[in-house]
Amino acid sequence: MTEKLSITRRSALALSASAVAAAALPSQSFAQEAGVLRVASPWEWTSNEPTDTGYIMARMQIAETLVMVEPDGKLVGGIAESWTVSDDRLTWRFKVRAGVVFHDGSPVTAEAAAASLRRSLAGESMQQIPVDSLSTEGDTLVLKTKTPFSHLPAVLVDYASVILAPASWGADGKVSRVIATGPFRITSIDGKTVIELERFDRYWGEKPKVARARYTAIANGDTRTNVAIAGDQDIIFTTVPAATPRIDAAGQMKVESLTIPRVRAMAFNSGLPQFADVRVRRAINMAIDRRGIASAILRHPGSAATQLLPSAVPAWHDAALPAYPFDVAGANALLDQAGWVRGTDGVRAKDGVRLAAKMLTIANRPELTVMGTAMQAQLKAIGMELTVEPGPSAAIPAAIQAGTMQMTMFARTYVNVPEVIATIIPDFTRERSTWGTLNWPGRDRIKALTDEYVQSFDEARKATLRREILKIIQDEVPVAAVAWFEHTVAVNRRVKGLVIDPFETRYMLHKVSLG
Amino acid sequence: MNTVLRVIMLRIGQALATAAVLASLCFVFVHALPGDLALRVAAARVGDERVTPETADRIRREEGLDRPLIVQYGQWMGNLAQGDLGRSLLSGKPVKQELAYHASFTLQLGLIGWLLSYLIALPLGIMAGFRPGGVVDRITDALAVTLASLPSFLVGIGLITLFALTLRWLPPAGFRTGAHMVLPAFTLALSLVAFSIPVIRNAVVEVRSAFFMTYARVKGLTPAAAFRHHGVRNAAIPVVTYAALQFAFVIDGFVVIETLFNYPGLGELLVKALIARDVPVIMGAGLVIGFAFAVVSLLADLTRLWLDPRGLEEARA
Amino acid sequence: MTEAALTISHLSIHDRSGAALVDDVSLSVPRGGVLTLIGETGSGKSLIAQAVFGLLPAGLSVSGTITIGGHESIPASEPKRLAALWREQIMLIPQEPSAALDPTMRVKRQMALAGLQEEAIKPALAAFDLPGSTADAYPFTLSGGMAQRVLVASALGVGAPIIVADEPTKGLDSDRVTQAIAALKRLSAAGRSLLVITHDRRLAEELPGELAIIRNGRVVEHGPSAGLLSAPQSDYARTWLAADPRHWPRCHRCCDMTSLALSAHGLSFGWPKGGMLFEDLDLHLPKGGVLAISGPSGSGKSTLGDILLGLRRPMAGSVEWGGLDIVAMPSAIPPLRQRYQKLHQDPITAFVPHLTFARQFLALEDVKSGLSAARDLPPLLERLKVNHRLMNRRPCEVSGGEAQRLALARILLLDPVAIVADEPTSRLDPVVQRETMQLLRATVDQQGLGLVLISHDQPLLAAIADEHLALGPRA
Amino acid sequence: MSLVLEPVRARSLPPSVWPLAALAGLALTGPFLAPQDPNAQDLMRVMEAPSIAHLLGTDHVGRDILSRVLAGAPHSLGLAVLCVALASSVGVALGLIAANSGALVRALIMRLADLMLAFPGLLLALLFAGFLGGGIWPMLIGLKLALWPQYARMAEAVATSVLREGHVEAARLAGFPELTILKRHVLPSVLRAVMPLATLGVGQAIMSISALGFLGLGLKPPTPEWGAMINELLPFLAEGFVQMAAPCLMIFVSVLTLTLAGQALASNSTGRAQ
Repeated sequence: MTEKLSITRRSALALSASAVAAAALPSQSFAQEAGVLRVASPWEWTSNEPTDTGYIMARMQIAETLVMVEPDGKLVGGIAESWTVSDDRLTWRFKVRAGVVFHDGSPVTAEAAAASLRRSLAGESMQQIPVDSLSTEGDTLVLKTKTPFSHLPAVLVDYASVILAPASWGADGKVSRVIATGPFRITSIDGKTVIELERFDRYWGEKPKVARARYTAIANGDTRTNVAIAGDQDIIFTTVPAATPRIDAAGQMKVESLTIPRVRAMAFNSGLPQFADVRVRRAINMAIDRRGIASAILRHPGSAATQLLPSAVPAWHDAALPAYPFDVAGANALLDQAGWVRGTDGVRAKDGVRLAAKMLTIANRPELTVMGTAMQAQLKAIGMELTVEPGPSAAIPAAIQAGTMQMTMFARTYVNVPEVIATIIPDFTRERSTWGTLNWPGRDRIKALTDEYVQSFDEARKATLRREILKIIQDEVPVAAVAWFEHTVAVNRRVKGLVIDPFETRYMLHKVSLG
Repeated sequence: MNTVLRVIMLRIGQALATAAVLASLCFVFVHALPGDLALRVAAARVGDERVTPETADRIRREEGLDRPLIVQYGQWMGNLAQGDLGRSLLSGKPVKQELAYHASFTLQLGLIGWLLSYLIALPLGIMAGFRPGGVVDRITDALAVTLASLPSFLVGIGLITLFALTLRWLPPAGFRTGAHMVLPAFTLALSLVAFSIPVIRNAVVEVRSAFFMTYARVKGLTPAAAFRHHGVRNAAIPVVTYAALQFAFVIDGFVVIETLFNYPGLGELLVKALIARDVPVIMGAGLVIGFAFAVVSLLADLTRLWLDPRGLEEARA
Repeated sequence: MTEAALTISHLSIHDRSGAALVDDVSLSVPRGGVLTLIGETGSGKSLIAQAVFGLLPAGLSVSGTITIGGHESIPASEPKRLAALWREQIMLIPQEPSAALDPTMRVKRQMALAGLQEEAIKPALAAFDLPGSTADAYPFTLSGGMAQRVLVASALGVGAPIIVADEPTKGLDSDRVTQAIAALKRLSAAGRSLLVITHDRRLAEELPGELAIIRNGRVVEHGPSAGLLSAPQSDYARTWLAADPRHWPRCHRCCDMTSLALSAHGLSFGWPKGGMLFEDLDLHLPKGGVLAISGPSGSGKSTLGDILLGLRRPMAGSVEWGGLDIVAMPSAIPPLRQRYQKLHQDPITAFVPHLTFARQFLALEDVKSGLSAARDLPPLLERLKVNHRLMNRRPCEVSGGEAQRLALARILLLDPVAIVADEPTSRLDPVVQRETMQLLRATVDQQGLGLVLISHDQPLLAAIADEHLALGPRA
Repeated sequence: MSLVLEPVRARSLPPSVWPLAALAGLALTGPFLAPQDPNAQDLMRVMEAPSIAHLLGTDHVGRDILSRVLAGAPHSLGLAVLCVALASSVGVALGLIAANSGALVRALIMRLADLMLAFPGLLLALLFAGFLGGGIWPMLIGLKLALWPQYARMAEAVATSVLREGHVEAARLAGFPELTILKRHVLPSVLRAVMPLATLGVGQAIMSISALGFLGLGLKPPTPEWGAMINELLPFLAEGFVQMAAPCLMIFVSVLTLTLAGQALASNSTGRAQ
C-alpha cells in the first residue's frame, strides 16, 4: 500500500511547484498512460472483506468464484472445473480446476477453496443455501444440503463466495491482503479510491491483453460525467443517463448502454389502509406515465417497465403478460369504485384515511428522486398526495424495522446471482422484506410456488412456476416496476473489445485491448 | 522566553482538553441521531441492496455495539489514554491510519490552496493598500466581492468546465499528480482570496496611515525603507492572525471541493463516516480536527508574539 | 535680531468649504532661539506646525511660503520639497509621542534608524534621565513622558538645527511637565532653534524667547515672552491669562461641619497584586463645601471617589451617607442612590451616544419620582447658561464645555446631596475651564451640596477648594 | 422598544440598503410572483429553451424555471435570514449574559463558544442537516449551532466595553434598572456591531444552504431551492445553459447584495463610532 502517512512542508511545496508547472504546460501528460487500462465506477474499496467489497474483486477480475456466469447467462466453471449433483439431489461435488494458483504462487487446493467458502457461508447472502456439510475429497469439494436446492451453482456465483488464499486472513480473522486467483493482481491500494492492478501471468484461463489496469472509484455522478467528457478514463461504469448526450458530444468517450435486470421499483406497505386494497395499488400503477418518465428523465424510452423484469432475462420475462396502461381516467374510476372520495384539498380519503404517503428513496441514486418528483406530480391527478424523501439507503430497512415505512422506491438487481429466484424468495415471500413486499397477504401463495421451484430440477415445471409467480406479482402489484435499468458505460475511443456483462459480475476486462 | 513556554504548555493542555470534549460531543451526537446505528454501519459495509436486519445483528455482535453506551464510551476513552483510536467500523482499519491518510490529502490540498491564495492575495492586497481608491484597489475590491459572492461549487464547476472540459488543459478530477491538484487548489484559493484581499489591503492602509510611518519619514527614511522597516511587521500582525484563522478553517476539509474533484480528504471521510455512522472515525476526526484547530491557533499566537511584543506583555499578565 | 532659522510667511490654510483655519500668519524662529505658539484647542496652531513639515491632512488648501535655514523659500503647497529637508534641517517632536514610535520595534533600533550611532544611543538617553534599559524596551512599556524624552533625545542626536515641538506637555502631570520643560531647554542650550506649540501657559512662561498667541488662525499678539506675559496688549490675551487658576479670586468660606453630606473613616484600599493605595483615611464633606483630592497618577484618587460613591468596596473602613454606613449596610444604597452623583472626566461619555439629550433627560422621569423635565429643566438650563437648542442634539454634536454643563444639569435634576467630580475640566480650554469651575462652585453654594473635586491640578484646587486631601505617590 | 430600533433606521441609510430591501421583497413575494406552479411538471416539454410560455425555459421534468427561481427565494433567502436571526439572537443573548455575569458564568459561556468554534463546522452542519432526514429544522439547528459563537464573542466584547463607559455608570448612579441599561445603553451598540456581521452572515448562509442543496443534502424535493436546482440541472449543462444560469445568478446577486450591504453597514458603523 502506498499510503502517505505524513507530508512534509517541502513535499507540499514541491507539489505546488509541480502543480504550477503542470498548469503551464497544456499537455496531455495527465491523460493516457500507455498500457494502463483505466476503469472507473462509483463504488469505493471500503474494506478487504469479500462480503463488503467482493463485487469489486469479482468485477475487476481480481478474485473468482467456483462457478462463473457468461454474459449470455450460461453458468461455466470458475475455480471449479465442473460439478455434479447426486441422485438424491442433496450432495454436490465441485472438482477444483487443476493448475490454478493464487496470486502468491500457492496452489489452489480443494482444502484452500473449502476454507475460503466456509467463511463465505457464514455471510447473510449465502445463508439461503440449506448447507448440511462441506468437506473435501482429494481435488473435489463436497457440499451436502439438507433439502434439494436446485440453483446452488448459481448461488455460488455470488461475489461473497470468491475464493481467497488462506494467507489472506490475518490473526484477527479479517482479510489483511487480498490473495486471489483472478487474471489481475493487486499491486497497490491507494486509500479507498484507487487500486493498481497488473496482469497475473500464471492465470489459468485467457490472459488479459493489457499488462496493467487501474481502478478508480468516483462516487459523485457529476464528477464521473466530467471525467467522461474529458476522456480521463478508459471505461466508466454507471454514468448519469442524462449526461449521455454531453459525453458523446465531447467525442472522447462513447456511452454504450444495455438493459439489465435491475429494476427501479416502488413498493407499498400493503398493510396500511390506503394500500391494503389492490384496486388502489393498481390505480397508482395506472396513473404513472412510465414512458414519459423513461424518455424525459432516463432518456431511454425503452426502459419503461411493462412488468417486473426486462426481456434481458428471457426466463423471467413473460411477453404474454398484459401491461398496465397509462390511464388516468381509468385509475380515477378504480379509486371511485374503491370508495376513495376527493376532499376539498383535492386529496382522496376513505374512512378518515387520506390517500397520502411518504415515499422513501435512496439519495445516492439521484434519478430516483427525480422520478419520485415526477410521480408526485402525476399522482396528484388521481387525488393522491405523495411526499418524496430521499435518504441514505439504510433509511429504508430502518423504516421497515421501525414500522414507519409507507412507500419506497429503490433500484434492485434481480441477478445478484444468475437465477432470479434467489432474489424473488427474500423479496416476495416474507412478511417484511427490505426490497420487496411488506405485510402483503399474497406472499404465502408466492412462497408455495418458490418452495416447489427451489426443490424442482424439472425445467418445464419451473417455467410454469415462473409464469405463475410473475402473474401474481403483476396482478396484485405489491411491488410495481417503474423503469428497467439501462446499464450505461462510457468507453474511450482507444478501448477495443469491451463486452458488457448484464449480470454485472465481471467487467470482462481480459478481452479489452488498448488501441 | 519562560512566558512563551508557559503559554505553549497551557495552550497544549487546553487543546487536548478541547479535543477530548469535542470527541465526546461527537459520541453523544452520533448516538443521539435517530435510526439503528448497526443498520447504518451494515448498509455502508455490504452495500445498499444486501443489507438485512440479520447483517445488522451480526455487525452489532461483532463490533460490540450492543454493549451499554457508557461501556463503549469508557472503552474508547481507555484506549485513547493508550494512544489507540480504535478501528473503523466500516473498513476495519485502524482509525489512526484512516485519519492520517485522509488528513494528509486535506493538508496537502489545504496547504497548497492556502499558499496559492496568499500568493494571489498578498501582491493584490498590498498594491491595493498602497493606493486606496486607485484603479488596482477598485479592481481587487470588485474581484474580492465577486469571489465572496460565488459559492465554491460554482467556482469549481466554472473552472472544471473551462480548463478541464473545454480547453482540456487539466484533468477534471483525481488526486495523484500535480496536475490533478491545480483545479481544486485554485477553487480553494479563490474562495480564500475573497476574504484575505480586504484583510491585507486594510492592514496595509492602516499601517501606512499610522503616524509612526510618517514619523519614520520625518526621521529621514525613504518611503520604501519606512515600509520595509516599520510597515511590513505591523501590517503582518492582522494578516497573520487572519491567515491562521483561514488555515484552521481549511483543516476540517471542504466537502464540496472534495466531492467535485473526487479528492480523498477529511471532509469526504467525515461525510462517509457520518452516513455509515462510523463512530470511531467520527470521534477520531473530532479529536484530531479539534486538536489541529488548537495547534494552528497556537502557532498563530506564537507568530503574533514574535511579531508583536505587546502580546507577550498580555500573556505575562 | 539674528538671522531667522525658520520663516513662515503669509501662511493661510483653508478647508474644503473655504473657511480659513489659518489666516495669513507670518512668523519666524530666530537662529538658536525659541518661538512659542500658544492658543486654545482648534486655534490652528498645530496646523501651522504641520504646514511647516508639509504634513497637512488631505483636503486642505494651503498658500504661503516656508523658508528653512539658508535654503530658498518653498511654497507651503509643495510638501515634497519640504520633505527633502526632514532630518537634515528640521525635526519634529510630535504631539503623541507614543504614536510616533513603532510599537513592535525596540527603542534602540528605532533610534538607530533615525541615524544615531549605536554607541551614541545610551549616552543620548542618559542625557535625558532615561535609564540604559530604555534602549532595549518596546515603546508600549514607556510612559508618555519617557516616550517623549526618547524622541527629544533622537532629535538632539540627528543634528537637525531646527526642532519643532508640538504640544510637548500634553497629558503630562506637573512633575513630568517640569521634566519636559527641562528637556526643551537642553535642546535650546545645545544651540537648536525651537518652535514650540502648546496650550500650556506654564510652558510659555518658563521657555525663554518669543511668544505668539494664536486665536482663530490669526496671530493675536506677538513679542518677547516675558513682556507679553506681564503686560498683554490685546483683550484676548488678558482674558486668557486671567483664566489661570492662580489668578482666580480665592473663595474660601467656613462651612457648617455639623451638616455632613458625606464622611468616611479609616478607609483602606489596595490592589490584590500591588501595595496599598491608602490606609486609614478619614474625610468629611460638609454640605456647601468643596473637598479637593489630589495626587499623582495612580495614587488612587479615582478609586477613592468610587468608594465614596458606593461603586467600589474599600478593604476596610466606613463610608457614611447622611449617617448610614453604606459599607456595612449595602442595602442602604438603593434608596439614596440618586443623591450621590458623579461628574465624569469626559462629560460626553456620560450620555448615551446615539440618543438626543432631550430623550435622555426625559428618561430621568422614569427613575426620579416627582420630576418633570418640562417644568424643571428650562430654569436649570438657563441658570447653567445652556442653550435649549442643544437638547435636540446628540452627544457627539456639542463642545466639551457644553457637554460638561449638560452633564451637570443632568445630575442636578436628580437633586444630589454630594457630587464627586473626577477631573471635570482637565480636557477643557483655560477660559472654558474657568467658567465651568465657577459654575460648579456657585452651584455648590446655592444648592448647599457637597462636592468632592478630584484633580492633579494644584493651582486649580487651591483656587476652588475649601479643604485639600493629598494622596501620596504609590508606594 | 422604539429605542432599540433606532440604529436600524439610522438617519443616513447607505445606498446599498435599497437592493437589500428589494431582496427582502423578493423573499416575501417571490412565490406569488411566480407565473406558474413551480412544481407543475410537463414531461413532454423538458429542457426547453426560453420561450414566451417559459421565459427562462424548463427543467429536466418540464417545470418552469422562472417560477422555480422566484418560488425558491423564500427558501434560499428566507431560510438564510432565519438561520442568521436565530444564530445571532442566541449569540447576542449569550454574549450579553456573559458580559453581565460573574467570572465563572462568563468563562463558561466563552469557553463553550471557543469549543463550538473549534468544532468542525462541517461535521456540525452535516450532523444536523441532511442525514437527520432532511427538513428545515435540523438544518437550521445545525447552522445555528455552527454560527452562534462568533455573535456571542462580538456581543460579549462590545457589551463589556460599553459597560465600562461613563454613561452606563451614570445611568446606574441615576438608579435605572439593569434591564433598562442593557436595553438602552448596551444593546444598540451591540446590534450596531453585529448587524454587518449578520448581513454578511446571511450571504454566507445562502451559500451554505445552496452548497447543501448542491450536495443533495438540503431541502426535500420538489422544494425549489437554488442550490438544489443547480444540482438537478448540472447533468444538462450543455442543453440548458440559461436554466442553469438562472439559479446561479440568483445566488450570486443575493450574496453580492448582502456582502455590499454588510460592508457598507460596517464602514457606516465604524465611521460613526469615531
